[in-house]
Amino acid sequence: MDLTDEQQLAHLSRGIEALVMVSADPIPDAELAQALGTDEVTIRTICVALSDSYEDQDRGFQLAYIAGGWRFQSHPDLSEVITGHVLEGQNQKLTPAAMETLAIIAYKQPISRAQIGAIRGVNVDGVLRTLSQRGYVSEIGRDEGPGQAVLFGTTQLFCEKLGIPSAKDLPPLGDFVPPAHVVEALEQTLRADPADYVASE
Amino acid sequence: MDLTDEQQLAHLSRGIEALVMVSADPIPDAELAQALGTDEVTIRTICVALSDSYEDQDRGFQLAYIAGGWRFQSHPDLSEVITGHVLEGQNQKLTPAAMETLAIIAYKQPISRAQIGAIRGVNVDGVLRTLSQRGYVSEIGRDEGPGQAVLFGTTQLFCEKLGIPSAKDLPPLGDFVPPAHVVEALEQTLRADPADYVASE
Amino acid sequence: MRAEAAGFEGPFDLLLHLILSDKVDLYEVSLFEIVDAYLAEVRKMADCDLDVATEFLLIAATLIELKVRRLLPEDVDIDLDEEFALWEERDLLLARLLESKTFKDAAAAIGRMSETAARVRPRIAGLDEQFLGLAPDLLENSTPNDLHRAFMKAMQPKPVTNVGLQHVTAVKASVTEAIHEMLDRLPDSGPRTFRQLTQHVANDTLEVVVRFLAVLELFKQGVVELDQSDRFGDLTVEWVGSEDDRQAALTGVDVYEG
Repeated sequence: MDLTDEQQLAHLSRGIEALVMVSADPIPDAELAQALGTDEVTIRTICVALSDSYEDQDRGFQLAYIAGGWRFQSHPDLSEVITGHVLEGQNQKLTPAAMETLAIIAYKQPISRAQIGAIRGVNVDGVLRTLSQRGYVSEIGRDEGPGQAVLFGTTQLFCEKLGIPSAKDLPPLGDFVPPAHVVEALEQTLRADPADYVASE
Repeated sequence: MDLTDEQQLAHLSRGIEALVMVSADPIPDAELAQALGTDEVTIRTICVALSDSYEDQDRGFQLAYIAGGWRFQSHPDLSEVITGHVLEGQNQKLTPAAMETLAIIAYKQPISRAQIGAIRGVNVDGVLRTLSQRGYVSEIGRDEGPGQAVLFGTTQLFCEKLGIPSAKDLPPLGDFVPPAHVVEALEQTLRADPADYVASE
Repeated sequence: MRAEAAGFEGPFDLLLHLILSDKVDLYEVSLFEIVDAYLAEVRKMADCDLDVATEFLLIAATLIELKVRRLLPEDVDIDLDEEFALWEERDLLLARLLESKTFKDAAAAIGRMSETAARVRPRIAGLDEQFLGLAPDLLENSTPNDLHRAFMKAMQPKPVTNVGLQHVTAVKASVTEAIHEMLDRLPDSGPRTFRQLTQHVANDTLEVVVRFLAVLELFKQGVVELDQSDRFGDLTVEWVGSEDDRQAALTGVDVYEG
């Protein structure tokens, strides 16, 4: 590809905007650099420039470096608008999709993002983020397999909210046999020996 | 607060940007209007202006009206950057049978299982189960008739997957009615009158 | 299901494929080849689901009828009613094929739209954490049993409720049969009470209802007279039509209920 410096810069800017926009969590310089085939210094320079451009244009959002990565967030000026909106949405409940995802994690923990996705049949990034932001689930380990996937489980807060001592005290599943696609999803993505898996419980 | 029109407009623009940025799902005009104390027409006008400004500035993201609300999304230009990076959801392709059933439901909703079956010429139980598991269709009511048949319709997720505001924004079904030569071919093949047949050979 | 394995999810799918298969020039397609190819496919489905096979056979029957009609020399006397009935079935088949083709193309368009839409990703990050404390507890009033229910729901295909549909369909089919039964019995039997006509199925309410609907249908066609002397008394059914009416009533029954 023969691009002028300007074109190359525009391409990187747009790439950063797109990647940060769709990411559920802050993205580190290194990750952006890798995704866009450039170096971290360039990324940082462009991110700062982008951040300034939003501020100059008086946008309602910011590009901020938080918790080791870049993310879009609402402008602090507008916290009142957001607060008002959040408070208004009173009888908020977990969506059925979030509830089902939480249930899968509660009963099948430890479980990876990919496994949950395979069982639910959809991308669960957004829901997982909501659940972990709320403190209902958290990372409880890493898969031993090559991918070292993050494994999720429910938290103490989750148990408190439901009024049970531990996740083991959820109503038993009895002799329920999960359907084939679930078994497949659980086996397919988890590399760890099932024997270890049982033993570690 | 006494604000000039311009200040008011800027305030609304920023408010919309902030609210859409922190919303996990597409956010409807009405919700934005309520949160910002204005009307839906104003919201819509500003959103379109914002959306245009991002396009003019060649941003890597878009403000789009999808599935009944406004959302930020990555620019289609950058699909390669994104797909290389973001974890793909487990979105296996639908079979042709499922796609056609989905099309029938999308255009004929609300529609009962029996009506779908009558159009497809076969029992559609299995396909309907797949489609509702995927979250593309759901029960949206009951027939008033004696059987009180379950009526199916498409979901928000369906609109999201197609990138359209609502099922009403599908291309008109008339666009797909077979052209004259196909109708003629079908007609001719099934012609029963021996006189016609002999004549046409 | 074998039919699905072969790539044809329905009888219209298969017929459309055979007629519109781009291997042949549209205007060169002959009905004879289509019928033969269709029958060959149906034969392959020997051990497939009975419901599916029935649907395919229905279409095959219509095709054979059309083929037979073409084979007949022009000057053979054919009952006009039969002729009309055949045309009607052919038109119905044509309409179904066009409908099938329309949705097939609509499905392709929807598929392309979803491919385009898949080129973008939505923002899913949601609320900045400073606002999370404000939002009400999402698990408020949830119980362990709710979790259990959600889990079972996540694991199991949505229970497919099937209220009434099966029996509605069954009634449709049986009314047709009941009309045939009435036409077999009534013309030669003289006036009969409805009770007599339904004696053999008296313990099955649904079957009685179906026969009642059949009688009403014949009454609508004007080929039977109904008489009820007392309120809640016996209903008398009398054939008042001709032999031609009998034929017409038979062929007038629409098999497809399109």
